[in-house]
Amino acid sequence: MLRIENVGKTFGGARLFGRGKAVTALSDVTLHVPRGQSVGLVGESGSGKTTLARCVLLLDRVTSGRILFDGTDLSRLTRREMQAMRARIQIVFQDPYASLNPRMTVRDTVAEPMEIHRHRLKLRAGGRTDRVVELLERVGLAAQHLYRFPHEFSGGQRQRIGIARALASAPELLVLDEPTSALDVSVQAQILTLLTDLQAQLGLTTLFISHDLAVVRYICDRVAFLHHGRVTEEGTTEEVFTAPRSDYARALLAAMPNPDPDRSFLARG
Amino acid sequence: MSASLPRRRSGLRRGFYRFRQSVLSMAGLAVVMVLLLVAVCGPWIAPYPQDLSGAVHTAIRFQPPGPAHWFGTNELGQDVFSLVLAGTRISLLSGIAVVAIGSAVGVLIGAVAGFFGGLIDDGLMRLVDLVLTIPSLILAMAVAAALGPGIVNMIAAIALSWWPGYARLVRAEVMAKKNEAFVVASTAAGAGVVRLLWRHILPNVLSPVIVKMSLDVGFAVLTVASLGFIGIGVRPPAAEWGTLLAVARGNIPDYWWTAIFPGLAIFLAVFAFNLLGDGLRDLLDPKARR
Amino acid sequence: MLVFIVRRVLLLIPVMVGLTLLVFAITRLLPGDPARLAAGPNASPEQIQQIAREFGLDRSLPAQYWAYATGLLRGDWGMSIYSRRPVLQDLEAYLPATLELVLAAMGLAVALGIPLGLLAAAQRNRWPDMLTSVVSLGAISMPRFFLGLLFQLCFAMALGWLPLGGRFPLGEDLPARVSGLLTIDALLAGDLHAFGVALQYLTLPAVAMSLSPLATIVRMMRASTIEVLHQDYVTTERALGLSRRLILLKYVLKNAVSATLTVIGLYFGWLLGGTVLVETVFDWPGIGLYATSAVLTQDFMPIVGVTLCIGTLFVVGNLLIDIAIAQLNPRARLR
Amino acid sequence: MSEPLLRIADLHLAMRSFDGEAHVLNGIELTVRAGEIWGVVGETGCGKSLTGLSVSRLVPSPPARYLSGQILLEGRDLLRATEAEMRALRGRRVGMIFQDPTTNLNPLFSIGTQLIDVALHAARHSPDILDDAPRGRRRRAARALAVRMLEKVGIRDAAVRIDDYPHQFSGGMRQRVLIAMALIGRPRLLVADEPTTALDVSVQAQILQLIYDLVRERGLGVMFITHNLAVVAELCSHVAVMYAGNVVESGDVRAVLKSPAHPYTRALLAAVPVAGTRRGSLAGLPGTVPSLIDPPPGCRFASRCASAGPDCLGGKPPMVPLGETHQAACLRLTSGAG
Repeated sequence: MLRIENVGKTFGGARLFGRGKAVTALSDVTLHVPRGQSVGLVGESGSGKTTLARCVLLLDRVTSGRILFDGTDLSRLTRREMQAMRARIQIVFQDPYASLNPRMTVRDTVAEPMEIHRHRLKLRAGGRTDRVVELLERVGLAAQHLYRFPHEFSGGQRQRIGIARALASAPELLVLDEPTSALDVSVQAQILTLLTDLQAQLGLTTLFISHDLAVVRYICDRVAFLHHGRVTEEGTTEEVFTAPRSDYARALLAAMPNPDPDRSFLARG
Repeated sequence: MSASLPRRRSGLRRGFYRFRQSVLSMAGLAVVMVLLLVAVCGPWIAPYPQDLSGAVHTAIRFQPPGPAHWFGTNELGQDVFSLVLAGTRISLLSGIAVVAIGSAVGVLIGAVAGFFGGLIDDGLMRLVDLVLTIPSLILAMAVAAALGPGIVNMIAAIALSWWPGYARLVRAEVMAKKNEAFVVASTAAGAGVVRLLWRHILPNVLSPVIVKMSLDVGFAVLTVASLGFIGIGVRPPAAEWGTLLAVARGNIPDYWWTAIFPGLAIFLAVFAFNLLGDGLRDLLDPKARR
Repeated sequence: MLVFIVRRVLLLIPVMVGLTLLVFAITRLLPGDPARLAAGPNASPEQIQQIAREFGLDRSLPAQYWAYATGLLRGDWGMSIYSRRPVLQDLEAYLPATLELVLAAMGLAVALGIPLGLLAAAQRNRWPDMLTSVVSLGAISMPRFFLGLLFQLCFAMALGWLPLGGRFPLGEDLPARVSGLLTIDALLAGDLHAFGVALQYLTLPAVAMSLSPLATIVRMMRASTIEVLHQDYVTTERALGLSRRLILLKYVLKNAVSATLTVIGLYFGWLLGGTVLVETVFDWPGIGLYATSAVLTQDFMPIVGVTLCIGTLFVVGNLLIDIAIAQLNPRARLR
Repeated sequence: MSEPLLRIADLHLAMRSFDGEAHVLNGIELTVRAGEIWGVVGETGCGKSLTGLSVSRLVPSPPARYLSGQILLEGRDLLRATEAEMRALRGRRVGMIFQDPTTNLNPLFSIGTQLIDVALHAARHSPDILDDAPRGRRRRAARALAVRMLEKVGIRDAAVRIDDYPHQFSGGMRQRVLIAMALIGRPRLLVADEPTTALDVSVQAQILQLIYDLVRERGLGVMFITHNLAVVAELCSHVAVMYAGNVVESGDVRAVLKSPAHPYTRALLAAVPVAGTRRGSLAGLPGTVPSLIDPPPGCRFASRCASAGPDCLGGKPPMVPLGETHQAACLRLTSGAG
């Protein structure tokens, strides 16, 4: 479904006055996200995971290599094709407070992708509202929430709205950028449950970006570790978590705190 | 750490509450309202309308303030109260015009620079830096001197030095908002430039612009008066506060009222807009609400 | 630090080029005949043509600018029609008076504004703070020329404490010119009497000019102090037992001043603009008074010269402020 | 058993806000002895940070108001101490570390300046920290101590790096500097408020190790505030679970995490995925935290509790002892049962 092949990304370059220093964010990243599966992308801050997500979302262009979506090279799209592609790849963000426009109602926020892609989705204005209600119900909200503003919702509810917006254009690939990191654990559990349900119902393919190994282990079929812009380990979740091959993955797994007090690394020494 | 769920709404509500509680902000609003009213119908409510068209009464020169002439009369025997009332229109109108033009141009340039970034941004911002190297009063003086006298020229001259402030403000705000998740989400969903700017970014940068505008009307009025005082801009007999004061300078200390009242009018107008702007800042700008 | 200063000074070159471009644009690009403006209202057609030839108005704009900029460097800033002298000569004569006034006003504003702002923030929402807020907003709203008139009315005319205007009494001997700033020259000459007299003349205009920037600095300093007081590191400093005094006067002060300085840089222009008004009111023989008299006689080149001169002062003033900020803030040196 | 270092008893705190006065701490009970690391765990808004700040009396009042209760530090009631007395205790008896290492160091001063000032402050009340150095030599002694502290927290070339500014250090290094600052006055009690939340997992592990080693070496009592149960399990000897201004369950970390008694603790544990959690089996907690302005009477968790009944609204449920240190506040529990 999504094939990332030898992708590199360098930032910086010439400006009108002065020259920026070039920074390599990704080098030679190769990753495969099979249809209907959930692939976890794990890395610490500065590992390049957000850059990779931006490239997949067509927000940034790769410097080298290519990203194939359903066989199409994303970097060779015309404007029109890119626009069409955007309906098929969607994103859910980390911060539920920043990811919704404070001055737009829930209805307008969720309906926006349908408005943008109205020619492809063939939905009239009235039909759009019905579809918004359907999406809200799907994520655990209701029609009564249609005309409210984001500040009237809790963090978990906002994240549900964000998920509804991401589903509005009926995407095939969903990029989840730390979707539960800003939430309390009890809310995180609700959102993770919602995500697994949606995946089962809609047959979504997801790229799940996170620094939380426990969450990735819980929700992903496959996992890749990103370190300094390189993939250091890739495989099925079971393989990687039980028998990591790279030093980095081993170190990270060892550093991961364990909720079982008998298995504390401090106690182990 | 506390639950921040209803923060924004209660923040706004608290802002309104504090604005109403603040005697000063309310006083500023009231004075601004009165000034706007006077600006609209000043010439009609002036007790001596003929003085506004340059009538001269040598018999009643330099009458001190009294029941017939509340603010006294000037060296031409004209009623100072009528002149000050009439001056409101020119001062406020030019002040508002300057801010309107300056903010329109500045918001446009700032939004373009902040949104597109790169070379466009570099170029526009160097231009802004450049215009800001000459203090606005001096720049306006030079431009007005080059353009020649007249209200329109004066407004143009001041507006030319006024837009960079807005451009800087809006650019910074747009750049901050551009990277907010909700804008990126809309970009990823395929929204175009117009939709992003118009629906997502600009509505969310409006508050600081409005605050700056209300503060700036006061300073624009002040600049108009300053140019009048220097002798650029409005020429007598058209009543303008700064010009009135410049003429009256020669009359102090004996005929102090000819200078005091136009001066107080300028002060009152600027002060009122500043109080209003300060109150609005408390209301709209959460960063300043402490 | 030295590298920072050198880099900043080198950056002045493009800024100065830009400044001359801007002034050139005002003189040549705005609607109106530049030659007629420069020749003055009473010029004959021949004189206007003469000036037009000197300006090279028939040549291309870049060529005109080149001639203009090299002329500036050679000291050709045009002629004043009123004084019949080169503008540069006039500016040299008047600039020290303006510098003295600006430095005195700025010094007063900074010296009083920073402690007052800190104090207001420390006393936040109690009556001294409220009073400071309202009074400073009033001071900002006060037209400086009106304030000057009120000062004259009160302290010079009614009370007779201080001179009405001017810079030094006519007929008295000026101290030997070294810096051109009378107070400094008097001190250098050891002439305390002259120093006292010069100070008397300086007081009213300097105070009238400093009030609005003083109030601005108080407000900025108050706001940034309050902002700094809310920072996490202040909580840490308190949590580890440092005294309120030490936190406020050492840790908070430096942060708040560094934030305020940035703003002072922006308002420095406001102060410079004010010289024109205050000098006019007090007949202070600086470049501001020179400019306003030029406005009255429609003498265009002096106005342009003063614009360029004040622009330069602004650029240099901001350079000094940037250096001061870099001195306070190690991160600013990296920029 | 030794005299407790810290004893918080029945602490009630109200916080005024625009919407009314919220009863944010509703009778907190917590006892920390030397050598114990207490994890204080709970979700956003449960009052765990306010409890921590209360130990140094750093909650601004107004808007906060202590209604009743005691905070006993080595037997002395802090709620009755004057500000000057409190200052003498801060940094010297209680050290504090906060969440974000980038914002908790003053950016315009070298780390040495900041460490030295804290050391000098502490030495004014206990000169032995600087080995009773005479007045004129104190600053030099404080600097030497600061270098030693920096070495102790793992800053290499401490004698050189002491003159560096915060921006010259990485996030993990800054947190080490802050730990050095918190411990330079030799406090007995350390309050750490989410000190690893802003850090990457591998850095977090190092910082936890550092705190653990220092605590063991110096025999400190620690109040470790966090939302992360796994971190509690790693580091802490004891845990107090907070919900809506109450400690609902506390005790030995194994007892609480292995056999949680309170329904809230159980729900919290069920919400965290661990190795072997089957997909779809994670249980979220329905409902929301009740408003703390005019909270419902009785158990504050009742509105979200599956086993709640009408009796739960009768009054605040008392702590039921369940083991040697283990206790929980729930009417459904009977004494001694685990």
